Amino acid sequence: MIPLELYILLASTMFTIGLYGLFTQKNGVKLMMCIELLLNSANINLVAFSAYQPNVNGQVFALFSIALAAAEAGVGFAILIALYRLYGTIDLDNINAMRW
Amino acid sequence: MEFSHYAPLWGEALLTFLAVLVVLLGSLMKNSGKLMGYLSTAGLVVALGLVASNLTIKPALFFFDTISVDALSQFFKVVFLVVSLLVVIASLSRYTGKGAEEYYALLLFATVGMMVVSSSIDIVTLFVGFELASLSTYAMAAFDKSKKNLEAAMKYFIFGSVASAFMLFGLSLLYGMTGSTHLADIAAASLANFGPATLVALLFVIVGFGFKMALVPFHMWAPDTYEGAPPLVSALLAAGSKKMGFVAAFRVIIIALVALRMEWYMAFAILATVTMTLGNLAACWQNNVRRILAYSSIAQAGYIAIAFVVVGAAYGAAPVNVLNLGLVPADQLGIAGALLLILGHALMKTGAFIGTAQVSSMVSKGSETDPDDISNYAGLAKRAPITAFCMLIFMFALAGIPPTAGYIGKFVLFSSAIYSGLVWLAVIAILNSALSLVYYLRIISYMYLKEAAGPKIAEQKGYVVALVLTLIGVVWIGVFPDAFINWALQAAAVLLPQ
Amino acid sequence: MISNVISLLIAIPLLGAVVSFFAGTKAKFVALIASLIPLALSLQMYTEFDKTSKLMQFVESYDWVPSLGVKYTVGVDGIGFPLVLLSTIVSVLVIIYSWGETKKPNQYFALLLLNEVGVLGVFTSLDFFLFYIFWEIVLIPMFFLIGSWGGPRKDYAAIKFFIYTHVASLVMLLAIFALYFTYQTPEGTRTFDMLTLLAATADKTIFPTSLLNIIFAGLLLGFLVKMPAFPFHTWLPDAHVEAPTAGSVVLAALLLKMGGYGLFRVIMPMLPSVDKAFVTIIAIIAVISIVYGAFMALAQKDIKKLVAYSSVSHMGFVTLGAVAFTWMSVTGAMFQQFSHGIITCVLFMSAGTIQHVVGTRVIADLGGLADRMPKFAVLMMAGFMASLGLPGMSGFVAEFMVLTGSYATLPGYTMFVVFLSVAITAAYHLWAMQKAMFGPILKKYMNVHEPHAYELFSMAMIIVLSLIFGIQPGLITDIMGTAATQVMEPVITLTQMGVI
Amino acid sequence: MYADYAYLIVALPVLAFLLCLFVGWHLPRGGGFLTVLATFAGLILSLGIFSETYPDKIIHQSMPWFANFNVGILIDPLALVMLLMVTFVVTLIHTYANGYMNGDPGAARYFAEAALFTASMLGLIYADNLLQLFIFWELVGLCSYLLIGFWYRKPSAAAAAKKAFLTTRVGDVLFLAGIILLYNNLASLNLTLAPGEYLLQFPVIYAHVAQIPADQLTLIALGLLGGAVGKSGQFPLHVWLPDAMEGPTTVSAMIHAATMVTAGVYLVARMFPLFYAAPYGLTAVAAVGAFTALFAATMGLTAFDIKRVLAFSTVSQLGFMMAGLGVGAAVGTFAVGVSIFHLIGHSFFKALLFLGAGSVIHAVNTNDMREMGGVGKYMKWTMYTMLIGSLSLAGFPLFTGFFSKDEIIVIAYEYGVMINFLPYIMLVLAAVLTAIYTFRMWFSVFTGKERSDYGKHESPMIMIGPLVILAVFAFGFGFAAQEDFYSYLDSNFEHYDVDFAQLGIIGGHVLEGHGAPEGSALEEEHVATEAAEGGHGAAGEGEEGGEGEAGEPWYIQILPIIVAIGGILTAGLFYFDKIKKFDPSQVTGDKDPIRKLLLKGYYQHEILTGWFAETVVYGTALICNMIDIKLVDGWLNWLSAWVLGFAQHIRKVQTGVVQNYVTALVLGVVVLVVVITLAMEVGLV
Repeated sequence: MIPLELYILLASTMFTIGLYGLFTQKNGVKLMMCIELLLNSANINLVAFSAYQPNVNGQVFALFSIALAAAEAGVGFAILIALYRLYGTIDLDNINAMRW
Repeated sequence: MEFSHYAPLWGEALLTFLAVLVVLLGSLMKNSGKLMGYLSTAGLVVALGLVASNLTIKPALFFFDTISVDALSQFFKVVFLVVSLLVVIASLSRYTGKGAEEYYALLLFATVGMMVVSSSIDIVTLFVGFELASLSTYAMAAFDKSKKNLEAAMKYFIFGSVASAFMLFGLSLLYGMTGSTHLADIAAASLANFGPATLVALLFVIVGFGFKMALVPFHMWAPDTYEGAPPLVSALLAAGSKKMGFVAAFRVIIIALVALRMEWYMAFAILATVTMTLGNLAACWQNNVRRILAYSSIAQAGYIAIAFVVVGAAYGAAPVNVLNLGLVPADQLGIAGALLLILGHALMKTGAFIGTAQVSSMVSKGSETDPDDISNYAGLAKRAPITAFCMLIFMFALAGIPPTAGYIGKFVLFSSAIYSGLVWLAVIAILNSALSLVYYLRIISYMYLKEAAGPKIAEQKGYVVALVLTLIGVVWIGVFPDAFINWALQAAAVLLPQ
Repeated sequence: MISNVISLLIAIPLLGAVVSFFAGTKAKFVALIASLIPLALSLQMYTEFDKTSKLMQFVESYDWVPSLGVKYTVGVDGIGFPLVLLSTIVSVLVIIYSWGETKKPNQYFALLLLNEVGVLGVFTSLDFFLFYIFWEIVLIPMFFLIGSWGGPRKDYAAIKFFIYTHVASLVMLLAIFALYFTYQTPEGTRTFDMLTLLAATADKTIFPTSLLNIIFAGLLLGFLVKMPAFPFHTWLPDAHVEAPTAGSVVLAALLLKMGGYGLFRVIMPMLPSVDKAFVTIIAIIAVISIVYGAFMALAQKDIKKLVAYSSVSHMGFVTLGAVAFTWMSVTGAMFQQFSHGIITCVLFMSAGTIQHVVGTRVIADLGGLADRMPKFAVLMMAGFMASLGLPGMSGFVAEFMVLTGSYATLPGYTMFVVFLSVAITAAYHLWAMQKAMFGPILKKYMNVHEPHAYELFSMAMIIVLSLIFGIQPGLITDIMGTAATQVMEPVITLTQMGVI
Repeated sequence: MYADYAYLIVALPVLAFLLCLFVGWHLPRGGGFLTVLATFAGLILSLGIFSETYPDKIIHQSMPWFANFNVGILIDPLALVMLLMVTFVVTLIHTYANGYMNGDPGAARYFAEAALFTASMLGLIYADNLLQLFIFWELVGLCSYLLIGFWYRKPSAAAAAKKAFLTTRVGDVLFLAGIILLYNNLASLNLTLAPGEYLLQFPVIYAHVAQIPADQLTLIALGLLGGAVGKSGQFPLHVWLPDAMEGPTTVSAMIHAATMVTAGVYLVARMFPLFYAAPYGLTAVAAVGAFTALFAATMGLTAFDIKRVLAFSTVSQLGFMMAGLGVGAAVGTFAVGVSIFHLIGHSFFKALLFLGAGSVIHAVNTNDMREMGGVGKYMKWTMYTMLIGSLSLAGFPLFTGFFSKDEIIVIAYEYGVMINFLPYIMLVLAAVLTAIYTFRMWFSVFTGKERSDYGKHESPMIMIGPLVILAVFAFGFGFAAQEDFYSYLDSNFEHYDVDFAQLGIIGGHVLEGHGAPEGSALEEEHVATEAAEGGHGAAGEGEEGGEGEAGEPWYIQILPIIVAIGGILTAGLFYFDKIKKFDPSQVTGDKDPIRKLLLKGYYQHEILTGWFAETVVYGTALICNMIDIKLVDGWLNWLSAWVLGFAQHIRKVQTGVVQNYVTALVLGVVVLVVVITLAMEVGLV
């Protein structure tokens, strides 16, 4: 079967891509997607690990985190929509009234 | 399993139930905000009573050993419940209108989440509780839907979810290394063998908790959010969810990752120093009082983080006679000091933020000026004497002037640092608390030494009650610290090998 | 014999502060009563005080924070008691002097009383924890007195005062920690008990000299800043110039004495055990403070600043006498604390009165005021004479004892002081006096008038006191003499006294 | 029985002081009569004590004070004669003042301060220990300050007062240093003192002087001398005394002629054994005294202000007294008798002269002799009393000044024979000048024609009375009292266990068996004889003055008479219009450099006040001030500015853009990883 390292490699790659996106993107939705990438990379880890472990805690954990990720997305989009209503944009570079 | 077996968890149960009830009732009945407020107040009082009824019980395990009710969890639950209670009391004179019930429900959910975190000894439950608290507070941060609210919420949300993603990734690695999600097992396994991945896991976990604790450089969200969110929410964030980060960090890092003691000793030595220094420096130039308070609570986080360094340095050291508490090892003293400072800081910060709420509420709505601008605090002593006096005491307490909670906490904490040979750290910390006077005195001199910026205003009852209660707490701990010190020590003992 | 007299002494002004805060315009009456009772108590203590005993008297000791080894322990001996007396006396006179205060009188008098609480606590507490708390509490009322009743640059002065002295006390706190963590009682417990810890410092096995030096330095810094001694004095002139008169009086008469008290209570018992280099260092600091302070005073344009620097100079005598470590010098130094505490009041009151009667304190702008306010002129002259060490008033006795005593151990330093400071001191006092009071009255001051009766009264009282203690110093030097002998012997702990 | 009430001598004036101070405003003439009565009571008491103790008893009372010091009363011959003189003269001056100050709004203040002064002066005299003496010493200084500045609205008066206080203060610094040295030296002897004995008591000092190391003795002696120089206006601290004439004339008479300024001489006399034992101690005294005597006399020649003339003459006469004590190196305790005798005599005729001058000024309303002249026509009493005073001052035969001053010159000659002639020469020259300036003053005030129109009337009786009484003493005292006086004062130190032979050895002046005691005895009778024949000494041959030193003793005795008469004649030639037409009013100071120099008083003021005080001292102060602002306080402000500036940069990290926050987060992780792994490599943890 596929060695564990590959899963971890995949996960890490996803994680890195997500981070890269966070650094570079301006658009709120894209940022949300990047965050999802991060979370799911972790989920891949969990599932993969649990496949190599006697117990299934990992998969349970994964389920929980998926649910939470969904909720998180919900809250996040709510905030973004509200932002859009007030600012007329979700380009987060321009939303920096508070700084220093 | 009969019902009473779960007695120690009734508090959480009650609040969860209450939260749901509040949402439902609120949506059914018209403008029932005030009622909901009183309802949740009552609920929190009862829950506090339940928790207080068994403060220092032997660790009791529930749900397949994922939840442990012990002295530590009780300590933090008390902190969370007190903070939420104060915030709710204050909210009674702010959130009464339409949609208020959502606010209270979210607040209750957040409280439950924190309580869960404080007593979870399994990374799954820990993560769930963590997210529950976070999600509710994301929503609360945006509650008033003003521009600032939303910016604050947005930053808080994005930074927060990134952080929790880091944490989740780290936790997954831990699970992968050790094959268990139970903290104790993780500890055992990682002691047996740990590879470089464990170090990564450690750092990622630190990121996750560091975000909540607002340690530099994971603090970036804090100033903006505390400034932008509704003041009472800021109170909850600074006083409550921040502390959740600490309890989580205590459990995961000190119990589960003891194998990497040297690594996190290093890490926290750096983090603590940088955090307190940068926090204090950055606070000097702020004009927004809530931003000042934000930076001050960052600095306080730096002080508290000293506990990790102390533990790292003195872990498992032979218990010797520190203070007059019989044989107490330095690391236990360190954690106890951190707990005291957490308790004290929770109170002081809640009070301070409620004070800002009072002030911003009295600034005329139409005015373009930032309601939290320090210029609004000019002559507060005349305009709102009670608020001003409470703020005064909180400021001195935050600066560590005796006899207040802040002084006692710092005293015990720095003592442990000195005792475990970290004199340099103690010196830095003490110099920092001297530096912090610059901005605390600035606020004080605005409140007391400047001419009043407006007429005397009627202070709102809810705020006043909350403030006075907080004041009593702060001074009480300062003057009769004995009981609290013993309690904190018992709580600290949970984290350490007996 | 009232039991718990010292606790009463501290509690009554505290109560008075709270009451007068809510007393509105009646505050001054409350304050007067609340300060007269402690005066009565301390006088009654004086009658009961055993002048020959080297032990602590009126001791009270209760557990406070057992887990930290903190006790509420108060008591007085020859070192503390004269200063307690001084504090109660000065507080009353200051309150009388500021009888006419109209700006937020309730807060004003409450703060004055709070100040009294603080200093009384410092002078009586025998537990380092308690000591430190009072030490810090004192800062707060003074901060507000300067900050909200002060002059144009009050914010700067208040914050500078607070931070400067607070940093010093934090250093002191570190040193106290070090004492606390190094010493264990035979029962293996920790204690903050002052006398026990100080007695322990003599034990080389517990406190090796290398460690003790550091501790000593820390404590010393804390006290020298409070004194204040060169080069840590720069907060003082700013604070004084901006502070209201009553604030300056309390600051100079009582707060500075806390530093000197620390020298006698804490520093001197350790002096024999630490590196001998310290003696030289302290002596040099003392001498520079005296001479430099005198020259600085000579250079000032503002009469209040002049007085402030004269305080620096006079407090230098305390340091010198303490470090010279002969019976007479130490007694003299203690007496100098007391005497300067009295005399400086009248100086600052004069400056304040000139300020509010004439409207300026710039010496160059004054002239011929004696013509319009003869009574005031007489009192001010008496005060200045007392301050420049005129025999027959307390200042001379103190400085004579210090100098005579110090010569035995520090001849060079003493002669340096004698030759450079005595004449200069006379010079700046007389110069200011002549410029302000004598000569033809200036046109613009034709309509100035005598100050209020209550101001004259409190000034006169001080002159009388200074005369009493100048003509019959034995009243208080007997007590101090006993204390001085005690200071040079090993500390007698409360345990040895059988109190604890 | 009088002795038991000795304390009243001080207590009564203090009482008078308090009364005048508080109720004086309501009393006639400011309650001056109280002061007079108090002082007079002192005189009675002193006389009583004198009658009890004369010739060979002393009174010593003492009680503990504070620490190891005491207060006490010591009345021995030395103190007693001073007491008598002071109470007597001051009583007269106070009486006079009742007339002089009449109508002055500040009369009450004047009499209060005068009473305080009287008390302090008397306390100074019979103090039994050095500390007490110092205290009263300072108090008389204070009173002098207050009284000089009595007319404080006059800037010149205020300035003069300040100058007087500060200049004497300089001397007091040395005095204080001397006391500290003395105390510590005595303390280091670890004496076992009998109860009632204290280290600074004079008997104790006398008894143990011999045990103090010689070099310390010299230092102590110089310190005390410094004090005396300051108080008695000796060079170089004499500058305050002429300015002190800003005060009321009565003050000048009382403080700056008769009593306070003599305190310095009294101090040296009081501590004579110590000076005698200290190597170079008396030499210094002699040098200072002799030089001052001459130096001041020269300035007396040119002054136009009548009171300044008298002031310079006071300085000069005090110089005589000092020199008299100084030459005690040769003649032992006899010098004390001689010098104190001159002190007493001087106080009589100088008080007389000042009061006379006061009476003139009272009428003429100016101090400037150029605006007087011919005053005698209108003020007979004043003129003749002042003539007596002047003759006495000039040392005209059979007047008091003759006996006292010339005796000093004689023993100065003894000193010259044994040690050094310099003092002798200076004193003789000074004597010549004394006669000249005295009569320059007298002639130009009382003779000639009016040079301005001034109030032409005699002063009231209450002022004339004291003049007459003083005149009697200025004339007769010397002749009457001389011999008994010497013997009485000689016995002074025999009351204490002090061995002058031994002290002489320490001091290094035992010269060909000329021990102190027999020295004085020997002096005694030949003084008597010389004095007698000195009377009918041939007048005229002024040129003999030159070789006086070379000749045998009777020339030496003649010389002063010649000097006196010669001096008076010289003054007459210049200023007495009967002899030579000459109008002093045309004498302007800036004709020739020497006169200018003298008028300027050798530029003392420019050098001491102008250069030293105002430039050096005040300059130092300003420099200190700059250091304080720039350095001592500067580094603090610099630090805080730096920290806050740094903070200003730090907070810029917070850009407000959320992506940057995430970047910071990641960077943080990276940094941690790097640091920790590095630390691992190095094995730091």
